[in-house]
Amino acid sequence: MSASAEVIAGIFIFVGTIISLISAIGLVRLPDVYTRSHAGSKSSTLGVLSVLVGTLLYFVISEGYFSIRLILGIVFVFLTAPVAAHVICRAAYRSNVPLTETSAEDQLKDYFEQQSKEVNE
Amino acid sequence: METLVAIVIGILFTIGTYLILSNQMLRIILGLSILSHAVNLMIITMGGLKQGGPPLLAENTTRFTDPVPQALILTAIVINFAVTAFLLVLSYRTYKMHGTDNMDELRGNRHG
Amino acid sequence: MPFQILVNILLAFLWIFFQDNWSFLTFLEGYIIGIFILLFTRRFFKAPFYLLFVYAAFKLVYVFVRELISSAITVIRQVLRPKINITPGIFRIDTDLKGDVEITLLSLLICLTPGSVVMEVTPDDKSLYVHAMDIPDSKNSVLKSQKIFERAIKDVTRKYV
Amino acid sequence: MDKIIILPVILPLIAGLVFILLRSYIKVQRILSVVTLVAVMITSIFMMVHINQHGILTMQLGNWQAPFGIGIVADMFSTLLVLTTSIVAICCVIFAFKTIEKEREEHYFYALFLFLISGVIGSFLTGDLFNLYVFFEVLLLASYVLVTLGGKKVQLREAMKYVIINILSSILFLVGIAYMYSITGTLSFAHISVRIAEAGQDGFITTVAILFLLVFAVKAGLFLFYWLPGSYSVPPTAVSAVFAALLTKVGIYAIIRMFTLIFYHEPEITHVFIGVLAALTMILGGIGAIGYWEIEKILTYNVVIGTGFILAGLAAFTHNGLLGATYYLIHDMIIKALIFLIGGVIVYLTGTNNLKEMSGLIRTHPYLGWMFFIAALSLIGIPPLSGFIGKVFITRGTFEADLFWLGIIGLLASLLILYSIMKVFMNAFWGETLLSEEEEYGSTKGVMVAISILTFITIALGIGPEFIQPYVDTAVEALMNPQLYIDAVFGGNDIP
Amino acid sequence: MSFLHFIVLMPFLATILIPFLYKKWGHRIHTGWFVVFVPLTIFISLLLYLPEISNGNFIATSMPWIPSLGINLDIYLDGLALMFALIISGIGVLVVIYSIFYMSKEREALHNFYIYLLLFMGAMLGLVISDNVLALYTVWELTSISSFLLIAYWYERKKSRAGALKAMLITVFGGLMMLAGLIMLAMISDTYSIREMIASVNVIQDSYLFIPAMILLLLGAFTKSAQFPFSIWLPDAMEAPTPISAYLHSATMVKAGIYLVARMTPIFGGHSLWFWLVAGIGLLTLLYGSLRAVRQTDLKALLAFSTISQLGLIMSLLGVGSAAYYFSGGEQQELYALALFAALFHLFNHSTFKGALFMVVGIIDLESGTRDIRRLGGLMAIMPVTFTIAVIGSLSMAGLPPFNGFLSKEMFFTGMLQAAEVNMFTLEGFTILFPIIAWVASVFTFIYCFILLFKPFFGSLRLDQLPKKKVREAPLGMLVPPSILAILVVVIFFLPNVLSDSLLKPALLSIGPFTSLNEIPFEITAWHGWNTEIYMTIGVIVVGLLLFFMVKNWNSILRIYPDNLSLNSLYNSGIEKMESSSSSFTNFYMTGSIRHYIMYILIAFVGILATAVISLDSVSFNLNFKANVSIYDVSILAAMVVAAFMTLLTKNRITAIVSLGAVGYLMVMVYVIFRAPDLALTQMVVETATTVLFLLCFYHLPKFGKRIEKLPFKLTNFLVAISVGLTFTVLTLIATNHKLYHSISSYFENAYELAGAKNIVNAILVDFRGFDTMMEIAVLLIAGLGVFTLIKLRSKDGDNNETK
Amino acid sequence: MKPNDVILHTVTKLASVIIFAFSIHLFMAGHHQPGGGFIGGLTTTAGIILLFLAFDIETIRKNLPIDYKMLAALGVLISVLTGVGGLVLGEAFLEQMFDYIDVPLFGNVELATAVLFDIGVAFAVIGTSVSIILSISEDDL
Amino acid sequence: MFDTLMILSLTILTVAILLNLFRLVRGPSNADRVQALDAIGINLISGIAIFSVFLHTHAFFELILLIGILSFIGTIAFARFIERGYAIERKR
Ligand code: NA
Ligand code: NA
Repeated sequence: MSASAEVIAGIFIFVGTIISLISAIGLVRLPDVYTRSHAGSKSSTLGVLSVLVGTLLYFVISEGYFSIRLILGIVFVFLTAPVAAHVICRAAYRSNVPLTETSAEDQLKDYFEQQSKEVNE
Repeated sequence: METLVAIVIGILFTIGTYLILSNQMLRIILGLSILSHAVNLMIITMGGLKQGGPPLLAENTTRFTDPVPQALILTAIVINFAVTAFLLVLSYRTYKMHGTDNMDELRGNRHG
Repeated sequence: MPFQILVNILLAFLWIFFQDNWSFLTFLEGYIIGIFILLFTRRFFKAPFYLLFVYAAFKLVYVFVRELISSAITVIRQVLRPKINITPGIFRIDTDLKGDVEITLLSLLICLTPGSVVMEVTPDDKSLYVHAMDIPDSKNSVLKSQKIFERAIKDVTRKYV
Repeated sequence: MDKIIILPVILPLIAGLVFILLRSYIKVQRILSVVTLVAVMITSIFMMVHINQHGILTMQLGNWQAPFGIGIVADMFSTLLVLTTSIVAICCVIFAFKTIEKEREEHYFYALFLFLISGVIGSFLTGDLFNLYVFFEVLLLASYVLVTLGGKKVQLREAMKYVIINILSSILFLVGIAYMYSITGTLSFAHISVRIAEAGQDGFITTVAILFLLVFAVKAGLFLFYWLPGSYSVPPTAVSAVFAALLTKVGIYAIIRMFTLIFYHEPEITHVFIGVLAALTMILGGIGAIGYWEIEKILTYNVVIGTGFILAGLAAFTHNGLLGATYYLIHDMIIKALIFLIGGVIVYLTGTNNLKEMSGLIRTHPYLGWMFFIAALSLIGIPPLSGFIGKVFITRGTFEADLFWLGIIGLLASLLILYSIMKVFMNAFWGETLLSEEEEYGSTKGVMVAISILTFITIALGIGPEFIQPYVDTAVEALMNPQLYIDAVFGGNDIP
Repeated sequence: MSFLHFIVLMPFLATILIPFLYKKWGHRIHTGWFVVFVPLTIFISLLLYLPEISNGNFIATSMPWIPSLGINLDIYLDGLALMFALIISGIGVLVVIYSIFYMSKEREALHNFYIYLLLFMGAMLGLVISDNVLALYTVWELTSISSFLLIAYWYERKKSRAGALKAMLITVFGGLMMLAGLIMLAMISDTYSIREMIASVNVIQDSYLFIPAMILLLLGAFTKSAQFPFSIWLPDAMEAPTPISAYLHSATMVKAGIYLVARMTPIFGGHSLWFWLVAGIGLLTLLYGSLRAVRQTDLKALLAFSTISQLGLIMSLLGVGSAAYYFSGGEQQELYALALFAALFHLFNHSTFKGALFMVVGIIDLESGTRDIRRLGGLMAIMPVTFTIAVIGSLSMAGLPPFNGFLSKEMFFTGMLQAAEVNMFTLEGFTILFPIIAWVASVFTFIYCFILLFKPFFGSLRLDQLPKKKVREAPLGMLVPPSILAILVVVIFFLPNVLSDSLLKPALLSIGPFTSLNEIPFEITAWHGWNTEIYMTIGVIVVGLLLFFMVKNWNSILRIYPDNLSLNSLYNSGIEKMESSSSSFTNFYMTGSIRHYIMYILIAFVGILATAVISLDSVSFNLNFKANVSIYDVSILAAMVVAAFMTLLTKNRITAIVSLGAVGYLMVMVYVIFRAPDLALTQMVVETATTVLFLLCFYHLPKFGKRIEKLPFKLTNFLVAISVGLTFTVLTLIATNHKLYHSISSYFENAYELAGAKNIVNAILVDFRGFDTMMEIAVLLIAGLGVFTLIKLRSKDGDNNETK
Repeated sequence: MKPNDVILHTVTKLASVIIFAFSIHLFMAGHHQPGGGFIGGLTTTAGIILLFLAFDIETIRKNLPIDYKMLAALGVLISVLTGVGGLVLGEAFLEQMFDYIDVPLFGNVELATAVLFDIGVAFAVIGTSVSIILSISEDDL
Repeated sequence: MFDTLMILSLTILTVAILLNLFRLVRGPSNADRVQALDAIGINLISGIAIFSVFLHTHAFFELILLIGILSFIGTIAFARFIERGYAIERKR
């Protein structure tokens, strides 16, 4: 019982941490805040979810302890991580953090310019 | 473990002290916060480190870490939070009223 | 639907009384039994069987998770490349979804699609501006999956409610 | 009967809380604050009588036997301070009625004031090291807010310094608690005392003792008083009077408590060191007091001198020295409140803090002037006013302990007090009268009550110390015999 | 409470009535008329005790003050006390009468005047009959204070205030030193009673505190009696109204020091140091006072210096007389005791003639409007009575017959000649100086007495020089008191032994080495035959007259001594320097800079703690890095250190704040690895809240580093920081290795049985130590109120500085 | 241009419900598990602040009309009064009592005055922390 | 074996946190810092979960959700702050 718990939990947890590490590398390596937000929000979310699931399974299998708190934690992270990414990117854009030079297009810029024109008129 | 933590405490004390000897409000407050952390670390160290499970009787363990320092730190944390909150707002108001955050410019007409 | 859930919970408690065993597992037993009872008696309720909604919701979650994993892998691939070679950008997509919940769900899903983050929602809730990590790659996949998302969302929010 | 010893702490606390709920009812707050403080006073008198007959009063909060719960311990020394605190508080709050603007009153002045008092009294009564820290914080926080209440530029500026220094010293206090806990594994004063007595006060314990001494020295304004003059001069008079009368006393109390109950095994090191600090304090305070022409500064440096003088009595560590320290402590609370209140009125009347810009107030305000004069004499320790007995016995104590230099410095310090305080009297009250009553910036209407009460007390204490002598003697006896405190705390129980 | 207590307390009780009397009748009847009954009653009552005391008995009575501390109002009325008490009350009567005419009831705040006067009188009476040293100290200080108030009676005048302050500073200083001495005596002898002290004189003399106590007591006596170099306050005290000068600064208060020395003679007498100090300082004062008096142009100043000089004379006699205690009986003892006798006699005489002279000067001042001898002259014709009194007074002071001064002056010479014989103490050769100094001083005394007499009364009256256009003889009321004194001066010359038997001998019994009156052999006679003393007197007269008439030729020699080196100017510049240097000293370290204050505090902590821990030899710990440590512990702690360094190093506010946040969150991890779930939770939330607050409050502030911190600044900070860190590392290491006991916490492991809680920490927080928590939330609440008031209650004084 | 907060608002509504539930859990669990009045109160505050952040002060005030300073004072008062309760019953100040009683449906339930005390703590914490945040926010920070 | 794996995981996580810290420090924009902070929060959750397994205790489960909550709130607050210059709006 405990051995299988360790195997399953170990896999989930280890994979989760690896994903977290990679996303951290992404956070360092990617060129601008917007691209980094992809790494930050998604990869690490997946990482933490994997770890949490591993933890949950570990206790379920080894002790039969099914933790609502952990489930709630998973749900909460799942729910909020994308919002966080959204809000950060929006804030960055609205505080005029530039896109990286390799960026191809920026339709939002056009939209904003058009909006401010309408206001001025 | 205790040795290691003691050294960390010392380093935190050094950094905190250096900060509070600064002239800028913010750095002083940051320094005080670091000192508070160092002290909390010190208190928990004094109870002995890692000598048992968390002090929860529901857990399956017979040895618990010393709960008293934990309770003390809890109180200290809360108080420190209260004080810091006040100090922060005070420094903000002071900055607004005096137009500077440089403590050297806030000496006043000597100490009056 | 809420009424059905309530009945189901009541049934679960009833089961506990029958078993005289206060535990989560007994409750779960009772709840599952309750589901079956409800399934049999579903014609007495006007609304569709609520587990269909739950099913749709789970499907949505499944879509979420799937997208999450694939998006993560995409990102990870990029990150681990010796030299990062991407052309990010911001583009607009339009949607016919209505109401806060639907818009939100779509946005969350898009955020979880490989290499895309919603940057702005226009005040009229009609368009989303999305940042893509690699325009040629991501833009198409976003536009493709948008339709799947919208259907899955409508299943949850409109079909079984 | 034991139960009432918690009242002095919680009555002001509860009243303060109620004031927050009754925010706009200023009149009710005024009346209730006096009523509360009078209740505290009466309680402490009951306690004094009881202690004198039946010994030290204790209460283990939550009924957890010592040393596991927090004990409230009212020995005579504490209780005398509680009584004095309540009297000072009553006078200052009455003074506040007329002098605190409505705006401040509406911004929780009375609540904060009572919280401050609760913190002070709690510090006097607690029998637990960490709880002392907590009470220090209560009174400090209340004092922070009171210093800033009003939001003037100078208030904010000085409050910054005041708060920062006090946070620093609180941090160092916690360091001391941590070490103490490591060494003894306990927090109750009595238990610490027992354990240290049993194990012996070795070098490290003495070092920790000195750490505590320095921590409290910051609070008491013993040698490390640099923060004090600025912050005491910015709040409104009623507040700075309470500060001068009470806040430093808490530090002094803590030093006396720790160095009579716990760290009494190596007086040649610790107590002599206290003596050195006391002497330096008196010298620096004295030099500070005579150099200035601003009333508030002069009075504030006098607070510093007082601290040094009281602790000289502890440094002596003889029965007479502590007797003097106790008398002087009580006296100093009363007289500092009085002199600060009068000083505040002077500033209020003349619209200036500078002695060079005022003159001849005695013609328009003879009573104020003579009460100032009496207060000044009492401050110097002129008999038969309240400072005298303390002065004599502190001096005698230092002589008995062969600390002649300390005793002489103490006496010379009172000469510096004399010079500084007479400078105030002669410049403010004597000389040509500059302002007619109509031209003055304020009036003494309504403020004389508090001042008169305190003046009366300083005279009464000087003429009739015989009435409190049995109590003071009981207090000193307990201070000199820690076992009384320990027995009271542990009752008949085993000491783990 | 005895009748004697009542007598002493009477003046104090009377002070309560004065304001009412003044208010009710003050504008019609001079308040002095009420007041005069007080000294009169006292005087008469005291006279009732005279027979008893004259027989060599004493009266002791007590009234409790703080009996449990042994501090009581013990009264001891013996010869010495009675003599002083009679002088005090007797001259008191005369002074009050004199003041009735001197002080205008229309212009003066007489109630204040008489309250001060009565306070003084009571204090002085108390002083001389008190047996308890603390009661003695009480009234001793009260004389200083009432004198302060009297000197500054005209408080609008700057000079009055300065004079009052100077007198108070010096006399209170002396009083404090005396207190120290008295406390030492009390400590040694374990009593506050002077009589009991004298009884245990052997214990006292064996104590190592004997010399310190002696010096301290003498400081008290010398300051009060204006002995050199403390004499400087007395001339300035002349700012007081003249009746006060006559009373306090000639007849009574200044004699308190004499009284003290006399009273203490049985304790200290016989010791060489006492002899040298008292006699030496006395002689020095005598010489100094007489030399200075000659130079004065203000009559009152002249009298002031003459008083200094005369007090020195009495003091020196007491000093020489103290040698009597060196012997146990015998002729030698008798000879020295004669000096004590002379001291008492001259003390009495001085009160009479000096009192009279002051009143004379007061009359001159009041009637002519000036006391400047350069403007005065020829008053003899206008003021015959005054002149007569002046003649009697000044010639008595000069030591001429047929006045009482002659008798005591002769005895003074005897004493000094005797002192020259001193061979029992070391430094014996110097005693030859005693008679020489005495003689020189007497010459100058003679000269200033003649100046006092001749300058105002002889020569020509120059009305144009005087402020008052019409100069008249004083009213009768003003003439009566000095006349009575003048009559006494003469009467005592002719009937000295009446005084001697009734007062002087009983007084000598109190202070001399005699056990009964019968042992005292002295008789006062005007003529002893042609002995050395009489030749000295003749010499004084001849040389004195010569010098007096040639005064212009040599006076300038005295002026060579520059004024700004005089004691007085030393005092004045000293006070100024003291003020300015103390304010600049204080300003030097009280910079208002929080950095400095923190620096002082930290340096004090570190310096003292490091010294303590090293010198107490308690640096002991074992460094065990490996035990119990795993890699993640190290990483978390390392990360925390890194984050803390970031806080320090960054130039960006936000980075600094966020780095601090990181430290806090790493603390959460630390709490996790140290098994503290509640702490971790709390730290987590609190850290977040704190970080948010930090950002809110500091976001808008400009970037760091606008001002470049100089290297010394950084270096000092660095040194202090390093030493703080090092000290607390070492202390913490020692502490962790210094666990002497098991913690009490094992008790709390029964939390479930005791408090029904399975979370021990929570049980401690809400139950075992619930009180902490209760007050802690109060702290939180106060902080909340503080934030609220900081933001809502604003002063208007900073509006112009509000920066957005 | 004003941002469209639709995503934030929607998620906030859900998240705050979770947070409030969680905070009540923390509070209730505190006696036996990590948590308690303080941490429960702070978590509630967190929820309230999330609402403030996502919406605005006026909106939240309308829906949660609480004077937070009074709440704080009330909280401390409750804690003190539980202490006084012990006093009135002739016991020591802050004497906490607990008992286990059988309640139908809930079974053996522990009743502890400590919980009342903890409620006071929670109120004080909520009241203070929210009023601090509100004070600051109402300034032009 | 399992313990070693857990320690390895924790170590990896520590490295991840350090990398995030680098971003936190480096910026360059405040949005970057918020991002890094968010990621640190998420990593902390993982770390605590692993510790719970490692120490075999349920004691820190509350902490997991709590960190999630705070991390979210913090991110929202900072983001709003960066976006508008104030975190909480007074009135719409
Ligand atoms: Na996406
Ligand atoms: Na003046």
